[in-house]
Amino acid sequence: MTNQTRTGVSRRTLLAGAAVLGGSALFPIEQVKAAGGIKTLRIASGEADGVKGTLDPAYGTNDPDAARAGLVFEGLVKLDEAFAVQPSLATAWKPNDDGSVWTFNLRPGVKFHDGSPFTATDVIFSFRRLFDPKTPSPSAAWLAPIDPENIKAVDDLTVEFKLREPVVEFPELIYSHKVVKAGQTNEQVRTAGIGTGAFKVERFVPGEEPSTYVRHDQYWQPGKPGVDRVELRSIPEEAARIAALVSGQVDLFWDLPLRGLTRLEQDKNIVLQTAKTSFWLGLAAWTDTKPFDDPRVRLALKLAANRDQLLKAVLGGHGSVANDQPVAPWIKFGLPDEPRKQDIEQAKKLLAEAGYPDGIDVELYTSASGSGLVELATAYKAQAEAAGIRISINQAPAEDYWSNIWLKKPFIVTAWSGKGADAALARPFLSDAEWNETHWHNDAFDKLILEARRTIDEKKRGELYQKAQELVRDDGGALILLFADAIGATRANVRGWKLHPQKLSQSYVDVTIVD
Amino acid sequence: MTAAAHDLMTVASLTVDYRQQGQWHSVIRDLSLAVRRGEILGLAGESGCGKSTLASVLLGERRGERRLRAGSVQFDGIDLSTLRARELRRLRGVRLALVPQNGGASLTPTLRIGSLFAETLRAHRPHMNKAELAAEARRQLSQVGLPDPTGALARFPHQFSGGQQQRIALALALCRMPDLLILDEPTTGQDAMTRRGIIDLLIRLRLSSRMSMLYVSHDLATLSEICDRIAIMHAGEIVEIGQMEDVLLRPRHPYTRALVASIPRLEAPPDPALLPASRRTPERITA
Amino acid sequence: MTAMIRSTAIVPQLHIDNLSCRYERPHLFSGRRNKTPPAVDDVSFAVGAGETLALVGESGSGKSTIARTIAGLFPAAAGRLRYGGHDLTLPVERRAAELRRLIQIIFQNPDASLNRRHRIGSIIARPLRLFFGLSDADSRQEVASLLEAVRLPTDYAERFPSEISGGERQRVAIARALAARPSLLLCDEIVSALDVSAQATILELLRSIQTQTRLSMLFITHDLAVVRWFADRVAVLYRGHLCEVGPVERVFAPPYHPYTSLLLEAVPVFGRRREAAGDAASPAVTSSPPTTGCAFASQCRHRIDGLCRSAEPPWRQVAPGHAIRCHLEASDLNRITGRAATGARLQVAAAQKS
Amino acid sequence: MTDLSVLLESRPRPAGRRFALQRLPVSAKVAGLVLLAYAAVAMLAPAIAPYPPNEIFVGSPFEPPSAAFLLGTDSLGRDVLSRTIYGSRTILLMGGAAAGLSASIGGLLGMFIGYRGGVLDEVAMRMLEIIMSIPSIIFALLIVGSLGASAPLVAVTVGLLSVPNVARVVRAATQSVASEDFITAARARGETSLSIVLRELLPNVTGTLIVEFSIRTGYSILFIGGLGFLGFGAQPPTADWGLMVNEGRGTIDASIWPVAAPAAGMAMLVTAVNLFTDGVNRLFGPAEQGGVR
Amino acid sequence: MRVAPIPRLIVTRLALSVLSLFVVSLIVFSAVELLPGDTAERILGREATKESLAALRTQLRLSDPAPERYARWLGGIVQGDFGRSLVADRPVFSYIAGYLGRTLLLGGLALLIHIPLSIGLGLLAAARPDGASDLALSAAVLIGMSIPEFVVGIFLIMLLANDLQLFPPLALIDQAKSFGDVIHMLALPVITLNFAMTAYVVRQTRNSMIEVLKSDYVRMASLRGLSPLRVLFVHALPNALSPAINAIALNASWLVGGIVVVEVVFNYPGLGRLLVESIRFHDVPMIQGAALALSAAYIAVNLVADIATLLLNPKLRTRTA
Repeated sequence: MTNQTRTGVSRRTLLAGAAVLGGSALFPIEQVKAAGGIKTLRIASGEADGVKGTLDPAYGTNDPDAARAGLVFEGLVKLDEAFAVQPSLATAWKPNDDGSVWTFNLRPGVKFHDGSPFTATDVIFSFRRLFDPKTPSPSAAWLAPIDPENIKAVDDLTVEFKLREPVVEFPELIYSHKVVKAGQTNEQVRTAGIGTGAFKVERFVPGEEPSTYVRHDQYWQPGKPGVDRVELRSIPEEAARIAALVSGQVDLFWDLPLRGLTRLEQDKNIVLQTAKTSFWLGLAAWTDTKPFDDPRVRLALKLAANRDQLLKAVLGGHGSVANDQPVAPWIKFGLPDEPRKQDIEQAKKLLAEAGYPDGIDVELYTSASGSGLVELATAYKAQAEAAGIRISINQAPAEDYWSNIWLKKPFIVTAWSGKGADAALARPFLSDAEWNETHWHNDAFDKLILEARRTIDEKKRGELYQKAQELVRDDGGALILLFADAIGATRANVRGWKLHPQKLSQSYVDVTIVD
Repeated sequence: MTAAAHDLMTVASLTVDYRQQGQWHSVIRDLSLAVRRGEILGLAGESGCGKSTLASVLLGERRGERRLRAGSVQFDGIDLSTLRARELRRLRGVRLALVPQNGGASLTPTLRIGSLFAETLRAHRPHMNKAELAAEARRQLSQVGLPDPTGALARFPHQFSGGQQQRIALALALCRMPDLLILDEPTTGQDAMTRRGIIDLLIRLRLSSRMSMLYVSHDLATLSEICDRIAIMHAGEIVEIGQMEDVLLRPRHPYTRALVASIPRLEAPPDPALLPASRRTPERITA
Repeated sequence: MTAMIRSTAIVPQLHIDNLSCRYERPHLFSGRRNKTPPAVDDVSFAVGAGETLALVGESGSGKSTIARTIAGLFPAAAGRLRYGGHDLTLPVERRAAELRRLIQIIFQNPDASLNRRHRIGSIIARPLRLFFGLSDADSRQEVASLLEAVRLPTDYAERFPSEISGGERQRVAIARALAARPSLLLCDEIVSALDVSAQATILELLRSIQTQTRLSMLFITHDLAVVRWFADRVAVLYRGHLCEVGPVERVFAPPYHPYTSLLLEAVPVFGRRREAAGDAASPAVTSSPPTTGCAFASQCRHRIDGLCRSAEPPWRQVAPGHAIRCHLEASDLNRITGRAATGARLQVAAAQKS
Repeated sequence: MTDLSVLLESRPRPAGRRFALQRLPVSAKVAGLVLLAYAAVAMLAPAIAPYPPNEIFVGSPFEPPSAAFLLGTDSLGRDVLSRTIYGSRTILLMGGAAAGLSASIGGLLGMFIGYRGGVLDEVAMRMLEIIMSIPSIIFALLIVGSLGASAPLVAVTVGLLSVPNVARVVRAATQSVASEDFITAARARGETSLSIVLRELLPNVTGTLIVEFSIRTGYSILFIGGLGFLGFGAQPPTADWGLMVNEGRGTIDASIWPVAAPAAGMAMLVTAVNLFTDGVNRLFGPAEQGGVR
Repeated sequence: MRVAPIPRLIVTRLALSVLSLFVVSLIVFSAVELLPGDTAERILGREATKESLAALRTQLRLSDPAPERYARWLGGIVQGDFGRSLVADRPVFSYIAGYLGRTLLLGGLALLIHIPLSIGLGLLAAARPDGASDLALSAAVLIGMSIPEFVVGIFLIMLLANDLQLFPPLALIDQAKSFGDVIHMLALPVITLNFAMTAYVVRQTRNSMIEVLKSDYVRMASLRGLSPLRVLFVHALPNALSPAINAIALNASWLVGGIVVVEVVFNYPGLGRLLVESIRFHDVPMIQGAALALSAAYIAVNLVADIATLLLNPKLRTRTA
């Protein structure tokens, strides 16, 4: 019993009389190990996934899924805070000359939660199941270069991926794909989740909060993890999340609102952490549709934005302004340049040149499906008005936004989570990308990306990616306006946690709780 | 012999006001009246003349919207208006009892008849045990002619007919043989047969005891059957009071005369002299 | 049998033959029908033109039901009803306008029978518009004379029912009925909710209207004293069963039906204190009357054991137009009931009158 | 003394009929004034609001109340006072429309089945009971969720969901009126059903209808506010009070005003509606059943 | 039907409730069918691809005609099988039971406070009608009721949890270790709910008590010389309770559905939130299950209230002689 609510005990004494009324038998409260010395880390995520929740890393796309999978499973590699690949279950890896065959050396002595040893078989099983039609994993699309039949065990601790085409940054491609113990059924993976992670599942029922985990005694990092037990729950309401942390109902958050943190900043018992990410927010316009088909209009749109003001309004200042291309300067291969300044006169001029002397009227779709999307639309609308860009905002239901509006309407508010340079550029902007939200077809850009993917030389590759970024910046249909910071907070007695800029890569292995 | 010696209840120069929309209106004006020991006094008048208010004041009831502006009400020499609630309570049910107009409504719907008797008896004789209480209740019920008194104790008020409910209310009022029984329109709204039964009961009571009664009713014919004296009340005042035969057969006050004349009687036709001269009915109204 | 209880002296206008009525509410979901004893059981009588027939009985005897059935407001379970040439078995909604106009009904409680939200003028004008198509302007004069006819000031037309006394309200109800120029007036306990003085005025008013218009009236009441001086003929009803019919002088003179006798005894003698009580115990009230035999048998003091409870009593014509439904012979009835104090007292009164 | 009635009958004087409103209790009169004030504010919003409601950065975010911004600014630097003023339009319009809809449809339905009775009444009541046994929130979420949240839709949905409640109360009121003799008299005259319902019944259930309308207004405002709070009502950047509370609560530590202003506006409005309801209820007699929630 | 004694009432009601629940399920099913988008899209969200959508649709048998799916679901229900949640891929029943349990716990605790509190306040108000305490009380509960519960909740959290730290801000009852903890955790939502519910019952109790105190039988009871306490508690109160019980039943049925906002504010895993979630995902069997559970709770609440009314009112309980 470490983390008691500050006033809990005295309050409870007050209510002792009430307890006589019922006794705990009235309601099946999930019994928590209350024995002395058990240190429980109570984590809260923002998003709630309800009964959809799963441990299965093949599905896990939302925050709580990723958080659960992060506790229980590990990947071959992981990303550090600068999005560089670091060893995890693989100790080393190397490609062949053109990057079409990758060999991974697996960490010896790793045990699954059930005590069985981790071997190449488990890696092969884990990757093949992603392509199994019975497992409609959304990941399969990204992993197209992998040929599931050509993943081979060289020996017990060596795995070889023979790819359909060369992928120079293959480790980046697979960092989020975790290894599950071979032979598990989908249902077992979903709820029993036998992995190699620092914590094993104590109780997880989709839709029942919280899910609980206990330390994996045979974890490969000696002396880790630092806590005995983890309690993970979703608290979707931002104010509620803050209140829960302040009152000590939870110990740690990595998904705090970017605005209105005053209370946490003032509280001595709370430690705030901030990390720069490449999570971007912006607007996407179809470049094959009037009026966005004219590059001058697109540029005018970009010039109409007052990015500093947007940063304050939408993110409360917790972030950076972006420059219409998706790779942040602090990310590997990021283009370090000065972001565009608002220039209303120039924007007006461009519009006039494009044949719109009286400005344009456009309909912008947004929804509350992500933090800041509505604010961004609202704020941008106000700014663009001065340039003769008259926007009517159409707010779609949050639930349907990504299935019915996104990719289906010509002018929308969008957001992309932080990724490495290749993914950040390729997934939305390649001509044949499934998620080409701007309908942008630029052969030069496509060529640059494909060439970069084949270029082993890092410096050259970087230059290619940066050129691609310039193309997106100047011609693309996306107004990439802001990079959001990640903000995390812990109770002051939680030590050893470093906020990862990517939600999906949080780690609690090193966390300890002091009394 | 002082007045108090043969008057059980005396009302002297009583004026009672009611408050309506913030203003006080007199409903009883400078009214004096006495109920003598052992007599049955009828109080007659039409609706709204103040007779029910008078009955209520005589019972010592106090209400926020009502005030006694002047005069006094004395029961056996005790001024009711000065009594404290506890003292008043000791009087009620024991020496002073009411039979209300609607017996059914006066019986608490959620209580069985047995409980109503038990609590009433117990309120003044706390030492009675269950068997005694039941026996006493049965005695009272059979005295008012209720069939199956034993079974009645276990039943609820609504399981009796209107006439039976009125009998039960009467039995409850008679529980402690009060000195003064106030009957407020006890037969109004009852069937002829039921009314007959209740009147018979009261007559028997009159013959068997020396209980004083104040019988309030608008039905002069019924009053004439049992009252010794009758007081005619009109607009908050007593316009005529005297022996029953004098008042009803030889009325003096014009109001009493008009009232008596308008009563349909089985034996004698209405007095045409007292009926208004028919006006000419327009010819238009033809069948 | 029907003929027997009909006065030979009248020209019948309203014929009620073997009328039975039954209250039952079909229950939709239980599918059961509540079996209740009939509220009106095999009742026959007639009302002649310009005649007043009093229907006497206690509450629950079915007298109001009969009035409502005649008015078409309640369905007859069995029987034939005719008014002049019209068939009265039809509900009011399907009756001809002319028939609806001819039969008007007045209810016991004028508070309830006048719409509180309408002015008296508009209440009285309604039948004028409905039956004679008079516009509001045209009906103003007519309303005024109707108000005069019921002896109300004409400016009452502007008032609401709450602004006049109970007796006046009942006069408004009468005026509304008269507005239709009916030939049959159904008066359902129209004075029993009123103070005696108002009662007298209403009765006198009706009487004078009737003498001028030859209205037929079905006058329903429980007050025998009113009946005595107001009706031409009387029909006594006990629990849906007719037990005595005849001209008022006959009914109020021996021989009596045992029930009529009991009713008469219950009427107080004005100005004479009673020094002896009758039988105090109220008759055992059973929830439902016996299904066989005489309806009154269980309360009857002259019950013939074995016969009364099992066999329907026959109608006995005791005088022209006067019929009693009883197992006892007229002579026996005369002997038994004629001795009763009330009987004697009435005989005296009747003698005085004639 | 020619007429007995002159002597004997006491005749109530025609009390100069005062307007119904004048007979309301003081609290209800005050509430009525407050409601009028709300209506005035809503109508005059463009004239009295110091800033356009949706214009961002008229001030910096989270400014405390000042002379320039009487109720401070929200996270987008919008003027809270202006948004609150404009918010009264949405809620009054939606609440009023919903209540009007439920009172008119429910009223007609209630009067009709209450008057006709019989099998129609049985069937209709069972249907209404069944519909009422589905918590309204399920319906509201399903409908608003399926057809997309828009102010008219929300108002119509909330209004329709109250129809059974209103119908039930009005039916009960109708039944007690319908059993009265003046209805019987009208039937005996041969009036048509429609004429009886409109001419005889309607004036007598007007009180109930007014009470129901105001009960439903309070209820609808709360319900619509709740839907807005859950994100199933008006959508940003609309200045809708429920939505404003929801938007502001995440940043309540930075500034309480963006939450407090619409919350207070709503609380005062509903209090006024409820006090007014209470008053008309006393005036027109009890029309219980529905309650205010 | 109200004259019927209790067992018959229960039987009739149960029969009727089966019909009700059937209609509810039909209505809810049709409503969900009208929702745009389908379960597969909702489950996969933004990451969906054409292939994964198609695969999931086949797996969930979403392309079967609607009547067939409804019939299949109904067939299951008849055999006591609530079906499987499309999203959770687990039996619906296991969820409904837990979530309903928690909703009932919160609602039950709220009622436990609500009933004595509001009736007590109602009696207090009736003690001196239109007196100072009556007016103050009426005003207070009226204002309490007029503030939307989400506002009350938010401000209670600010005041009682954040500032005074009397109660935890969120109702995370899994963290409770004893029944006392549960009460402590649920204190704020319970208070919030009581804010909303109190006024109506206070008003009903007050009005009916005033009415009853004016009645003939209360007058007669005191004219028979009974003590004021006996008059109040034996003669007046039982007869004044019926309207209060109806009001409480209305509140209780409001609780069943209206609790969802409070569940959201306090992060309480109750049935209302499950329902909102399920609607978001078009999880038909789950929506059906939740809707049926809520409706059944509603029906049960009303049945209990009617039985209580019957018990209090001998007129309804026994047949008239």
